[in-house]
Order: sequence, then C-alpha cells, then structure tokens
Amino acid sequence: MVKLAEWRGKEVFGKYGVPLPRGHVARSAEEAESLVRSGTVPLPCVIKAQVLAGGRGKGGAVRFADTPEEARESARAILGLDFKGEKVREVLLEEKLSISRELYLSLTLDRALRLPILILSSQGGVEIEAVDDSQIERISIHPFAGLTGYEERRAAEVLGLSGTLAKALAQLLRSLWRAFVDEDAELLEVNPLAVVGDGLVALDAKVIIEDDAAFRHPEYAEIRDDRTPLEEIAREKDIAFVQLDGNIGVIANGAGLTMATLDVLQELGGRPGIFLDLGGTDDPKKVTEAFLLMSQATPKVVFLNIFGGVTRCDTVARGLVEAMRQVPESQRFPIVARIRGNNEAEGTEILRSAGITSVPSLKDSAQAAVDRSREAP
Amino acid sequence: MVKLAEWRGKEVFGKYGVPLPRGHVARSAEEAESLVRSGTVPLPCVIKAQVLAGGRGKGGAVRFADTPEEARESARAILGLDFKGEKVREVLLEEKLSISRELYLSLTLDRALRLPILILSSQGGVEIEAVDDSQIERISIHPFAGLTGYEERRAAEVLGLSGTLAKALAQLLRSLWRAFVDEDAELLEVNPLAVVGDGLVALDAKVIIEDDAAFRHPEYAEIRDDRTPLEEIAREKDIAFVQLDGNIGVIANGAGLTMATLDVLQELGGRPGIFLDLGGTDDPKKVTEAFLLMSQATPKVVFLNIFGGVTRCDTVARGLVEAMRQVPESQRFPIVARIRGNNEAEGTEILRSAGITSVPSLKDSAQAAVDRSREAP
Amino acid sequence: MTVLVDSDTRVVVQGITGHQGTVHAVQMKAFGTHVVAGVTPGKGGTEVEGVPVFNSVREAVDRTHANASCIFVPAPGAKDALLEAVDAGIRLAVIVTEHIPFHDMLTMYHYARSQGTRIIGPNCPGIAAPGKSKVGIIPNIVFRPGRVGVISRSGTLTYEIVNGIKEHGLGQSTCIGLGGDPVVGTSFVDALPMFEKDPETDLLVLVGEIGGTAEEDAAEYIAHHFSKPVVAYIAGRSAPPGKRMGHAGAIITRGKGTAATKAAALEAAGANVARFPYEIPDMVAEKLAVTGHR
Amino acid sequence: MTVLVDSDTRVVVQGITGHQGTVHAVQMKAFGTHVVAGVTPGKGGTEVEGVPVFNSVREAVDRTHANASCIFVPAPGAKDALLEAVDAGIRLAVIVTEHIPFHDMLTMYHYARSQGTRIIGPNCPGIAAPGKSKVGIIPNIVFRPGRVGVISRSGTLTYEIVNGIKEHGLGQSTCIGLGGDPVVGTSFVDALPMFEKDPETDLLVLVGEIGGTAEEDAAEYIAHHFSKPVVAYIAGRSAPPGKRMGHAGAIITRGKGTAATKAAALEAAGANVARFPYEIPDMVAEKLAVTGHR
Repeated sequence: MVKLAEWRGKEVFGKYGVPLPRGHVARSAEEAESLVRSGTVPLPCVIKAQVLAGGRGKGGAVRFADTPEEARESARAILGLDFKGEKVREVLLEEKLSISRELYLSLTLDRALRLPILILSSQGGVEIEAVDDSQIERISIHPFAGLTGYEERRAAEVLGLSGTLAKALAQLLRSLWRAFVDEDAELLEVNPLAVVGDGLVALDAKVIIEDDAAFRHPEYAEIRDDRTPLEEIAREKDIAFVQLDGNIGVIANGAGLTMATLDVLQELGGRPGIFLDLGGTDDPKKVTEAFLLMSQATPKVVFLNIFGGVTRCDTVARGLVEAMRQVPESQRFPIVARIRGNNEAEGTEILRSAGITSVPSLKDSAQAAVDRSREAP
Repeated sequence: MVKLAEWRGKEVFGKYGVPLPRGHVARSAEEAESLVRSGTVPLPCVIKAQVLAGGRGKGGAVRFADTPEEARESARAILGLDFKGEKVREVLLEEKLSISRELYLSLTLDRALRLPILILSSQGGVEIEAVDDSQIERISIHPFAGLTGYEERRAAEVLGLSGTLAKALAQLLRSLWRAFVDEDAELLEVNPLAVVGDGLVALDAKVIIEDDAAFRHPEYAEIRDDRTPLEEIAREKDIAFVQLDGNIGVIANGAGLTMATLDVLQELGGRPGIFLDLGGTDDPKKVTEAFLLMSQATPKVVFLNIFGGVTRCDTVARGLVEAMRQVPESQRFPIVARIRGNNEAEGTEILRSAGITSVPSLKDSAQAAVDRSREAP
Repeated sequence: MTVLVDSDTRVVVQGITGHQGTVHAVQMKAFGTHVVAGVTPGKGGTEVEGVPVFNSVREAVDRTHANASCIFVPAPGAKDALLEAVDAGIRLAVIVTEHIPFHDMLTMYHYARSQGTRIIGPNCPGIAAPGKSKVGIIPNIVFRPGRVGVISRSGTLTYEIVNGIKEHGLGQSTCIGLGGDPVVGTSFVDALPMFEKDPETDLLVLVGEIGGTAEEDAAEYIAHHFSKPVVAYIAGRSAPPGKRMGHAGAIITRGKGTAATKAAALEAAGANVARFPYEIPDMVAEKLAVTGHR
Repeated sequence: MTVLVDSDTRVVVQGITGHQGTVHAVQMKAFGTHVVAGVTPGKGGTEVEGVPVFNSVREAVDRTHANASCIFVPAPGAKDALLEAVDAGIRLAVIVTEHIPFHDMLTMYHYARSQGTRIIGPNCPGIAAPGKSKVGIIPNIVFRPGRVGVISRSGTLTYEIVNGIKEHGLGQSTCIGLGGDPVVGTSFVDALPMFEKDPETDLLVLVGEIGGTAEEDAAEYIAHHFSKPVVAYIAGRSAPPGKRMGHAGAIITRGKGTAATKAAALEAAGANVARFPYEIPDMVAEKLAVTGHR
C-alpha cells in the first residue's frame, strides 16, 4: 500500500474539491518563514511534521506560530526530529482555524460485505480506535448505486449536522467518494473533520492508495512508503520481504505457508527475523536474488521451506546453489532446507550435491533451524 | 426529446474526444466565405444544411467548394432552402476528407433487454433501415460493467478493423459511451463513421437528448427541436400536444386513453387532428389553458374524453367552463363530452349548467363527435 | 398473496407529505390497504392522515414492518428513493413518479433486480387486488372483486377498461398498470407467469400500446407458456409513425412495434384482440362462458 | 456434482497462450479435467497442447459448451476477462490472477453475483475434486480421492496440508483454495453450505489466516448450521500487528482478526484447532474414527 503523507493526501483531497485549510509544505526553516511572509500561509499558523505515524500532537511534532520568526523556529525544531523511527523531512504549515466541533469520517473497504464503507463519528479528533462503538456509524455504499442522497442524509444525522452544514457534508462526501473510486484508495480518513463557521474543513488527511492499482496510477510511483531499504529492493524484484525482530531467516513460497513456517519456528522457541515469500516462480534467477537479498539481512540461520506447485523444487534448488556461489564467504549463513512437492526428488538431489540436506518433515526441519539459531556464533 | 442539429451534435462529440473533420457553422454566405478565407475551414470543403431531416445529399442540401467564392455561393444556395418543411438557417462547413471506408455506429436503448445497445455495421453511409439485418450487429452494454474491452474487440471484428484502426475504434467507443451516459442521450449515431488514413472520423452526428433528463442539462434548454409553435407552447405548460392531419380535436387524459380515443374516432370514420393529453392534474387552470390552446388550433369539433382518476371530472368541467368564457365567440367550437370516473356526477352537472351534455358511452359519444365533424361548417 | 399484493402487504408511501402522496395514501387506506408509514426526509415524527411519517425508509421498515413502497417522489429524487427502499429491504416498489430519465431507470432496474426487489412502473398507476390491497393510484371506484386479471401499459385507459368490466357485472382478481416508459421494472412477460400461477385468475385482459416490442414478446410467452384465455387491446392504431404520443415509450420505430404487428402476434398466440375498448367486457364474458368459468 | 466441479465440468482457460495458462492447462488435463477451450484475443484458430484457442469466450462457449473458466489473464485485463466470461454464460469462474485491484474485484464480484456466476478467487489456487475435475493450479500430486473436504485462504499452505492428508493414507472429496485477497468471490461462509450438503464429504479441514473476519464468520456459521466435524488451522500467530504479510488480506487491524480470536471462535463453534500444520492429518484421522467414518 502507498501511504501518503498528510500534505500529499491533502493534494488528493483538493483535486476533488474537499475544503482544506490554506497551507503549504516546507522542507526547511527558511522556506517555512518565507511561506508565511509571502502570505501563502496566513498567521497564526500551525506547523506539523509530515510523518506517517499517528500521535503527532502529543509527541511534540505539531507547533504553532504567530509570527514568521516563530514559524521558522518551529519548523526548525520539528525538521530533523526522529519521530517514532521516521526522520522528519517535511513540515506542513497551515492557517490556524477557529473550530467549533471535531468529527470523524473515513471511507474504506468492508471485506465481509464486499462493499466500500463510510465510517462516521461525532467524536472526532481522537484515535477512532478509542471511540466507543456505539458512537461509530457504518454506512456501506454499493458500487452500482454509488453514494446516494439517503446515505448523505443519514451521515448528516449521525454527525448532528443540519441546514448549510448538512449540505456541505453531502458535497464533501461526494468529493471523497469520487476520490476513493478514481484514486483506487484503500483508505481515506479525515480526522478531525472540523466545523468552522458554517462550513466543514478537513484538518487532517490520511490517504492510502492500493498497491495493486499502481498500473493505472503512475503518479504515485515515486512516493516512498514505510518500507525499509531492503524491503524496497525486494519490492522492485517482486519478492514479498518483511523484516522482523529475530535471527532466523525464512524463505518460503506463498503467504500462508510463510506465515505458518514463522508460526512453527516461534512455537518451537525460535525467533524468525526475516520473512521472504518467493511467491510463485519457476525462474531460478529470482530464487538467487531472494537469497542474495537474504544474505544482506545477515540472518544467523536460514530456513528454506518450499512446497512445490508453480514453484518447482528443482528451480529453487538451482537458484539456491547459484546464490551460494555468488555470496562471499564472509556473508554465508547456514541453511536448513525442506523442499517438498513438484520435482522434489530432483531438487533434493541438487541440494545434496551442494552439501545441503533437505529434511522432508516440517517438524524436524523447523526444529533443526531453531537449534542452529541458538548455537553460539 | 431534444434532437440536436449536426453541428451541435458534433460539439457534444468533440467534448468527449470523438475525432471530427475540421469545420464551423455559418449563418450567412458571407460568414461561410470568411471561415474559409481565415483558414478555419480548409479547402476543399463541404457545405451542409443544418436540418433534422435525413436525405440531405440527394435533396440538394449538401454542396462542395474548392474556393472561398464557391463556399459563399454554395452557402447562399442552401441557406433559406425549405428542406422537407424545415427552413435552413445554418450551414456547416467542413474540410473534405479522403475516405477509404464508411461504417455505421450508434448507441441507444434496447427496451426489451433494458440495456444500452451498440449497433454496428460495416455498411455505413446509407440509411441503416436499408441495411440487411445480417449486416448489423447489436452489442448490449450493461451499465454496471460499462463498456468492456471484449465488447470493443467484438466491435472491431464486426467492422473489419484491426491494428491502429481497432485501437482508434476502442477510443472512439469509450468517448461515445461516456457521452451517452453523461449527456443522458437517447441516441448517438455516427453515420458514416469514416476510415480516413489510419484513423476514424465521425462525418455526421445525430444526437438526441432525453427530455426527462432536462433537469440536469440546462445547457439544452434553449435548443429548438421539431415541435410546431403550438406544440412548443404546450410543452411549456406541461401538456402533451400533437398536431396531426384532421379536424377533430381530442382532449383526453393519459396517453393510452388519448390514443384509444383517436383510434375509436378513426375506426368510426372520423379524422382526429389534434391530440391533447391533459395528463394527471387537479388544477382547473391547466384544463382551461389546454382548451385555450386547442382553440388556437381551430378544430371543427372537440371531443372531450376523460376518465377521472388523479384528474377529477369536476376539475375538468370547471376548467372547460372557464375556457369557454374566455374564448372569443368567433373561435368557439362545438364540444362533445364524455366524462367518467372520480366525481363524475358533479362534473356532469357542471357541464350541463354550461349547456354541454356528457354522454357516458364511449361508443355513442365518439360517434356523435364524428358526425359533428362531417357536418358542413 | 394473489399476484404481488394481498392483505399482508404493508405499504410505506415515499413522498407522503406531497399533494399526490397524501391524496393517494388516503385512497389506498379507503381501498383497505395497510398504509403503515410515510417517508419524507425532514418530516419525521409528524403524521399525515393518521399515518406516521419517518425520515428514512429504514426507520419506517424497522418501526412498522412495511414490505412494499409506493413512490411519489418527483423525478430528480426518484432514483434515490428507490435505492433507499431496496437497501431498506423493501421487496415490492410501485413507482408512480413520471418523467424519470431512463438512464436513472437502468440503474434502478438492475440494482433492484440484483437485490431481489420487484419494481412496478415508473410512470404507472400501480397494482390492485380488489378486496385485498392496492398500491398505487388506480381509482377505487373501478374495482369489484372477481376473477379477471388485467395487465396494462396505460393509465386512464386501464381505468376505463377495468371500469367497463365492473359495469358489465364482472370483477377483477388483480390489476397491474405496468407503465409506458421505455424502461419498466415489470413487463408483460414478467407479469404473465404470476397470473398463470394465480389460482384466483381465470382470464387475463392485456392492454398494450404502440412502441417497443413488449406485446410481441408477451405473445411469444402466451403461445408457449400461458394456459388461460387472453383478451387483448392495443392502443395507437391511428398514430402516425415517429410522432411522440405522450409516453416516451409510444414511438413507432423502424416498422416494428406497430399496433398491427402487436395485434397480429397476439392473435397468432391465441388471444382475442378487441377492435374497440368497449368491446372488451362482452368478449371477456363470452370467453369465460366458453371455458366454463363463471 | 460434488462441490462446484465434477466430471461434467468443461473448462475454458482464459489466457491459455501465456506461460502459466499453458502449463496449467496441461496439468488440468493430466488431472482428468475436460479442458475444452482456450481464449486469447487475436490467437483464435490456433491450438495449445491440443486445446483449441478462440478469440472470445462467447465463441468458445458456442463451440465447445464450456461451463467453467480458469482465468490467468494478468491483473490489468482480469476484470474484463471475468465480465466476458459472465456475459458468455459461464457460471463458475476460477480467477488465478493475483494483484487485481480490489476496486475492480468489487465490480467483478457484484456483477457476477447479479448474473448468477460464482467466482473462486482471485489470487487463488482454485478447486479440485480428485478423480473428477480440477480448475486451477493445485499440484496434482497432493491429491487422492477420499472423504475429507478442504477449504483454505492460502495457496502453498493448502498444498502442504492436503499432501499431509494424502501421506497419512486419507483422501479428499473436494478442496477449494479461496484466495487471500481483501475481496474474494467465495468466502468460507459461502463454501460451508456446499460441503454440508455434499454427501461425499465426511469431515472438513478449514485453513485460515490472519486478517479480516472470514474465520470468525465461518465459526458463527459452523456453530449453527454445520453438522460435520471440522479441523482448523490458522496461519499468522507470530505476525506482528499492522505489517503486510504478502497477502493484501493478511493485515491485522484494530485488534480484530488475530490468529487468537479466530482460533477461539472456531473452538467455541466445536472445531478442533491444530497448533502445527503437521498435526492436522492425525486430528482428521482421529475425528473420523470417533464419528464412525472410515
């Protein structure tokens, strides 16, 4: 998924006509000051760190300014902060508005209903997880009907809006609905949605675009999300790769089998640290690349657990042997292997020639991997 | 329905990206000449009368020009023509293209399927009614699926287009489909759709917009269609009014009853000439207006056939009496009345007071109307 | 249930606070219909002629167990009203509203169908089963309980014909006015199987009109699947081709859908086609006598 | 028909000329499936491994009476491929393709449903009934005819478990890999009634994973409507919250949909939940022995 920073999310909102505070992003204290001096951002203003993690207000990543100098100093204080593991490289400066109420609104997918769902609460401005369920309304939207007038009216009722504000809400919902569909969004969240005078303003914007729709959204291609550098490389090579906190590297094929492998290792007392899902491939090169990637993550031991379907056992064995040839002696790691399924015999034989024994039992092989991970280095 | 003149239809097409010949509308011979001199319309060009009736080519309403002077003279020859009852007030000047094939394509509604339908033929440039059914392909489009790739491929196959031309067709179909939906069209017809080099060009454009969708298309409000002036007045007053060739005026309520009334009169040897459907109303003023309108059409006799439901008999009777008070003696016409249904007794009594007898039997009253229509004036 | 409605039908009137909505809510009640709720957004909590008004159909259904809707909401809001009824679980929606753009009706029809809701209309007088229930606007005075089923694309012409049947001393089982728009929720072909199955219907009167091919399709169905006698009438024999005759559906296009083709198809399917509407009651009585009914 | 497929299933492979399409067409044939046609626009008239290729699904259906489709068309064209299959009258579509945007799947799912077509997948290994038919990509070698039903959201983990059942000397009635995407055509709750009704299934193995509430919903169904013994396994116990685990569906959100909540719900519904995947065959054998089967 592509999680957009607040200011990028607001660009998307703006494109669809969602009302926003006047504001601009800045990448330096000086830029922040000049945005205020030029009147692009009116005073008083708020300066917000552009990070993906929540809880910025409490975490000191949001400040206020009444003068250009204060804007500069606030931006300076925030830029370069390490906020929950993210380095702050951008701040968003926005006019400070006089807010009478804070509401919550989001659009996402309800998997069980297989319908987009509008989530609403009159308790905005706090984490929605903390709001009591009785204060949250869910309105599913059928893609063939689109957002209907009666759903708009229901939303206004839930949020306690009437008259001009109800009309503003209907307009905003239509904008968000169009954005949700046209941008292939996974999540559009406005929290808080502020009542300002007789209008509504999206004070924050959380936008997640679906990865799978990337082919029709080249405009998001260059946007960083929350992957580690190795995860980013894996993504380019179309390998699912997640770094966790542990020392056993796991290479398996298929999300379910990979997860089950991690589970087994953990249940047996091991600490799986890297998970690498080959997916379905019959290209030995991809397997080689996966192992080279794994070698950069410096696992103590690697557990290879393959059930051959689309991915054949001999393909994996060949890719592994080639990877071992390429990895420098110093970066090598012990390998515990279990390859089953299509072309199992050939794969097992190829591994044996390279000095690696494939143990058919998942129980025994996983135990062996855990044992190796506990040995002194 | 709002039938657009060719040049207006092409404006709609252009808005959605349908490829068109370069051209411009002109309302005088001088304007035609200057369009050519300024290069707005390249030479050689074609000059076409902007009328709604078909068969312009054979009817002398299409001419060609190689020079600005010829353009002026051709425009002069066409402007002011009386073409099948329509006075030519506008001509469309367009570049003359080198055409290798002429195809047919339209989008309309299939009532039985309740689906939009794409009609295609490789035999373009002639009236589609004249094309053999085996040469016509119908592809229905589901509104929830939209126009799909496989439908586009099927269309290309039917029209015998491949490669670049198939891609051009897909693009054009998508444009037309969007226009059909977004403009609330009843009919979009391109005949001929011309193959020009390795592209497609819509040489003609027939666009009919649905009347009922007028509330979301104020842009079509001022466009004339093929109503007579009296029909236009009726439309403003929300009365269905059609002028035919006959001398009996019929005022009834509801399309079905009105048609049945005309049928009965005709079967009995009468010639119904004006049909006026009051629809459902309980406003005597509307009834009065309907009679005043009828009086302007100078019928020999008027047959009033009402079955009271939403429209109550007493309402109709009151409206009629008021109308008779307003119509000058010279424009009065004899009235044969039959009013049945809701509040029949009151209505009948009101008419009797005004000297009009309501005959309950449709058979007898219709016969009376026919008899009156045959009397010497 | 006779055909679609019976004494278990519980009606919510959408747009009840409008003039037509109020008038016909009263008329439906007078017919014996259980009019249990009205809906007008913003008017929730009020009453119209003793009928409680709610802000939404969902609320009306939750509170009154309404299972059918009669929609009077003007055309620009009609699509929304129908979608609301469908989503609230209403399974029969009679749409009286006229002038609904057919593009809207396409969405309404296919959406309702996918969710299992039957639409009658739009631009229709609705449905009535004398002695049981009426959802719509057909005048109460034309009815009398009996065994003649009526389906029609017209409004007032239906009243005329149904009234003629009553004045002849016969009565109706169920009468449905399907509406004459280009896209209707229920066509002849959709309605015919219900009358075929209905044990309370002995004979069917089918009232068609020019435009479209609904009558030709009905003839096809009747020929193969309909066992009861049919008396038919087609309006529009005198209409000139291509002229709009009030109903958007009543356009003769491309030589198909004429009164002549429709009448011929129905006769070929075994129906008796009346030349004049006032002949229908006699033809019905005769047919019933021949087939041993009545 | 066992569950969805049997020896009357006639498969058209959409995207047959692609590498995966060809490989699995061959594998399906080896399984005994009637692979009657392939479709690749522009390649009509050719053959792939003895299977005739057509330009459109309509043509394939007209010529070969295919009644099921196996879709390998890459994600950007997958929606179109499915709509084409539905419109051509295909009533079972197995979508192997991965990375289909869920917005596309919403249209695909609701459109297919409205037209009466069942989708399995997307991003799924498909369905197999050993000795009868296979539509999809599950390796042939893991199967053996028997009386254990299997439904799973995973791919290779399913192969692993089904293979374990075979190696234990048991066999399968029908195995369905539902796919792990956020929007799937067939969920556990949709598949459970088929296995309940299937006379060839004595016991069901349910393989779930973290994310969503499909397993909790399944538990609810099992508790009230499923009479056969259930052995379950949930993958992802060790997954940290909020990390994407390969499947778009495998995200733990808001404290719901964890392995613990799923396992607890299934146990409360009477299922036996395995701690390790390799325990499943023993548990199945034991359950079958207890209930007197086998």
